[in-house]
Amino acid sequence: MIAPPPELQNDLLEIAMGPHHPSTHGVFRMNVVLDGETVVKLTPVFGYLHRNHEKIAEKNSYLASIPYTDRLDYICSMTNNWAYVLSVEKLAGLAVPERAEYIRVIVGELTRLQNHACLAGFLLQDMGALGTPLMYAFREREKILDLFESLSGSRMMCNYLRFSGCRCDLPDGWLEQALEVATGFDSFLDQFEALLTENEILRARSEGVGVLPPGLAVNAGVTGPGLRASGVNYDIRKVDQYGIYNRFKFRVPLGERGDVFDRYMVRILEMRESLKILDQALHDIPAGPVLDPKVRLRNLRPKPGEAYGRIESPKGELGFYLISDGGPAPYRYRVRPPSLVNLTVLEEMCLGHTIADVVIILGSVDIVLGEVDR
Amino acid sequence: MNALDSIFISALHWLAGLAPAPVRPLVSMLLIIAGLMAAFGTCFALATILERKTLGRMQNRFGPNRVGPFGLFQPLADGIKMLIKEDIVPFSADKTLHFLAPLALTAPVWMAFAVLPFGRNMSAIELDAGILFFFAIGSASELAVFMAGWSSQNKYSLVGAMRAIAQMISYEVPLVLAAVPVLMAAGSLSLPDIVQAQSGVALGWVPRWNIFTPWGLAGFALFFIAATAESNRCPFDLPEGESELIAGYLTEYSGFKYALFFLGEYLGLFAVAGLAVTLFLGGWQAPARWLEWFPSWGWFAAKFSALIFLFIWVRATLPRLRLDQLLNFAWKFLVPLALINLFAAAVWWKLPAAMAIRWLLCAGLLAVPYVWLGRHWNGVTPKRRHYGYAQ
Amino acid sequence: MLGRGILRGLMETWRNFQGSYYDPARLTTVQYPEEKLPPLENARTIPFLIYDGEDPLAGLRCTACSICAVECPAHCIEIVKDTAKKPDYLGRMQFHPKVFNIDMAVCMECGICAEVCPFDSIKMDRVFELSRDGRRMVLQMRDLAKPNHYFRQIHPTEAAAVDAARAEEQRKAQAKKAASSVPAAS
Amino acid sequence: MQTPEQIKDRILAAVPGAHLEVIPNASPANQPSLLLDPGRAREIATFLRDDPELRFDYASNVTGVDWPEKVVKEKVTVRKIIGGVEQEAAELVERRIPGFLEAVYHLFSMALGHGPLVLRLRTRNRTDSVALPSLTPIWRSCEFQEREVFDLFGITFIGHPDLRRLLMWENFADHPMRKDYVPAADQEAKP
Repeated sequence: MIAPPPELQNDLLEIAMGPHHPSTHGVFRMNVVLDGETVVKLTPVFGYLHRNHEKIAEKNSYLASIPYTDRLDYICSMTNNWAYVLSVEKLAGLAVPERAEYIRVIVGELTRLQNHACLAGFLLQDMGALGTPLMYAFREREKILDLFESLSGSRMMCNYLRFSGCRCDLPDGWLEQALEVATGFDSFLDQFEALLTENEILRARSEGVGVLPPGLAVNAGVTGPGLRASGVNYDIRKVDQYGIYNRFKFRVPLGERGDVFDRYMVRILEMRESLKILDQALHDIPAGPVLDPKVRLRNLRPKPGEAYGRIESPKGELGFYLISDGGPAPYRYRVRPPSLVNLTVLEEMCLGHTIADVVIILGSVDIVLGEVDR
Repeated sequence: MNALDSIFISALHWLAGLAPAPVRPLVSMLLIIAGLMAAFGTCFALATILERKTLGRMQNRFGPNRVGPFGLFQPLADGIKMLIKEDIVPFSADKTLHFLAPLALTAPVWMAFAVLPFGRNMSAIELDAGILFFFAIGSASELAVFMAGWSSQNKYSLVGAMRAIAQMISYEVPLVLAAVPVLMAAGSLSLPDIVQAQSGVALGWVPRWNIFTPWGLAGFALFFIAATAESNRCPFDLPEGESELIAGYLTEYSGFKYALFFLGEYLGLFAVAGLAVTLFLGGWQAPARWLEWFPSWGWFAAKFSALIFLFIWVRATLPRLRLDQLLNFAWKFLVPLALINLFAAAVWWKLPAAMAIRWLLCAGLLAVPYVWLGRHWNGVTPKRRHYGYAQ
Repeated sequence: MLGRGILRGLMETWRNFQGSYYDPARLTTVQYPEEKLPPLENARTIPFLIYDGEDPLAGLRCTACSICAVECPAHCIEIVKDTAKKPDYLGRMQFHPKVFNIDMAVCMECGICAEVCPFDSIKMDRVFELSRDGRRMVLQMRDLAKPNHYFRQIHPTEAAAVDAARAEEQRKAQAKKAASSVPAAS
Repeated sequence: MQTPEQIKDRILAAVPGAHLEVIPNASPANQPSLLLDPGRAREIATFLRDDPELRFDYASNVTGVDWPEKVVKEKVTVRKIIGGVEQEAAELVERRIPGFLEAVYHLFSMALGHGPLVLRLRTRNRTDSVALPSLTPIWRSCEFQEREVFDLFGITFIGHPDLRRLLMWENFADHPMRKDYVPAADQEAKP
């Protein structure tokens, strides 16, 4: 290849991708410096959706923060609720009734299904597949959202879990409906894979792109499917066995190269594992109360102390760090957002790739700006 | 020739006959132009709505169905909306070029329709080198696209325009090369002659269309792929790849200028689809003799619509390639294959007809390089991956 | 890399294309203004205040205790107590709100107010066609008040439980009253 | 996993002379934390990451906590001479606890699957001496979170490769997560 003349060599083009760009998944901005179409520098810029969620939560009661957690990662409100109530339960030492634990697993895995389906759809949308995979994913997601609506009253902002349980019991026929959705989801996955997994263009676009080496992934705190696609076996459902995850048989899929295709495939395989968990949970769920009646939801005042609770949210490790000073509101309330931390190595993944790859690498990291900026 | 078949020609003669004799050729020409513009203008309107509805159906939606019966007046509403939208010209844009670009895109595309035979004796001008004229006109759109990208003074527009230039120049080559075997077969550059050369049937029932030969099938596939790229459609819509470049060279266009670009792109698509019908699908010929009661222009329209549907179908399914892969694909896959196809076509014509061996030989000549090039054009051979599980 | 995956993908879209004309699993669009999904019992949109009897303002169950206003995550409820007390359904003297405003621009429809209300007074509605002329986003007491039979209509299970509990309390209170009034008479 | 006391002993063996303190946690969560000496924090962190028995290779959560100056009233028994007789008497004494900022790190081990180990670093005060060593060179995951702490709490991390505001805009003056933060008057008013 002939090197360009020296006066052309520094002709770099700086593009501000975002905050209003079709595929930055929200109001996220990347200042990208391009040499031709190759990325030589990438600086993420945050804060366009910052609303200081933590400060708001420090002024509200423990109960009143639950609806705000819905709005962190607005695609998976159920798991956000779960991470928060888990931390409060740790902080205040509350026990959860068995049925409520099962319900949590069910809604958590349903959330994982719909998040991963959406993500795969969005990723392919970023690759330019004109919405077809996204529409199929949304078609299935609608069914899960319908379940959430009939359970909690709201499709996305569920506000459903409570410390020591869930807000209300399952409506009649909900379990059968959920089982039906889970069964249908399996055939949807087959369909989705037939549409795209073998597709030559998808493979050409995603293989070898945005490789994340396992060492860097661990050091940079990448969690969730992005980490497991790099081959690191770390699933908090297995490590912490929070809730009742030790009762279910499921496997943790691992990628081997850590590129975009692995991140896509790991999510697909994880959905299949989630379906297995759902199948077990929906059959095993016992009868009983869903909320400990002795626990005061309103006016909860945990003893002074602190707790860090975390769960495997669909995007990675979602943690809540709470310090109580004995008052009705947490003294310190901190969200450990998986989306933000997973973005740490975005530049490393993108360098040397083209601008078209930046979009799909960002898509495969799976961020939601409500959580990144909080 | 029945009356229905020649209805447009008779109508033209009748209308032109109303004019005084000295201006009759001029009037006749103007009538043809008006007819073409009306027909393909309507076609554009219909194609937008049908594309949206088909895409919708493929995505399990309904598509536009609110304006008029079945949403058929949607293009009208869109047109009105486009007309009354504010026409924004960026402050630092090169205003003249910015204004001229949509015109420069749309005007030449109309000229391409002049040489297409839409039915028996139905081409506006019968140029002896019609196909050359067509390709010459077709490549004029590159200039317009670059004008649009450059004059907008927008980085996304510029990147989009650069991509468009690289892509369109690369794909001209396989587009033309894929058409050459047909010219060899017909022995003429005139499009009506090419259609005529595809008349009749082989083996008693297979029409002698070029697509029913190995080199014709390969040529059609190559032509189709190159045409998709030429008309900037998915999966080759990189110049305006919305997930990467917002709208590429169209980023700074709004209102009617944007609509003109849209029109130009669709007309380009129609022209190239019309050419594909002419070159490979037997033009306006009916597939069998007993089907000739259906007018020739009707057959053209049917094949044309099927091809447009194929374009839409592909668009609904595939993700987009990356620029380097796109160029690799053109130069390392399409161009070599098109050259081999040329050779295969030559072999075909040298071997005696009605021999099964010429079928096998030709198909083998194409299949082996296809497999080899298909594995290697991208530089990497993807392996089947296995995913382990941690227990 | 030979186009097999692309062909499979094309077959899949084709199946969806033709399936979208007859297959109920693929016909998922609800054409909204003409068709509507059956309303779900649990659905929640905006809060409303329940009143008993005929007069919306006189029959409000709300006792202006301000628990909802305090617990509301967005602090969108504004309550001003009336000075006079009125007897409630059990005959106890209770305050009533003079002003009860909910700022719909701020309300995030989480349902915490309905959850914490000890008087079963504020509940979640399920109307969703809320757009209207004007920019009045603050709903006042008169806009919020809805009769109990409306509550029974939209959330039958919950309303039945609430009504039963209230009837039970009422019965107990009357029994107690009767018991306390009997010795006084004798 | 080893208890914080054991970890403390291991650290002291490897990094002699470091000042360490185990801070108990009264809540049922039982996650006591280690208060590090800011001067030796980088060394200790490197040890924690590389030690084969601990291998805290993953810093999950980094956050700040603001502890403003507090005045606590305590009952102290003092001996006083009341009416000529020396007696024990309870007396309210006001004690000033100086304010400080705290950076909290939650460490886990992906290799060994244990955790969390909570590290704390404290600044000397809340006004002029707010610098702490950055642990980003040891754990990349701290990069954005330390920037966030710098942004919202105002702790300056020395050695951070790119210490800029993360969420607030560049020329924003205050640190919103501090307890005494008052929003500027032109910010959105409550309804």
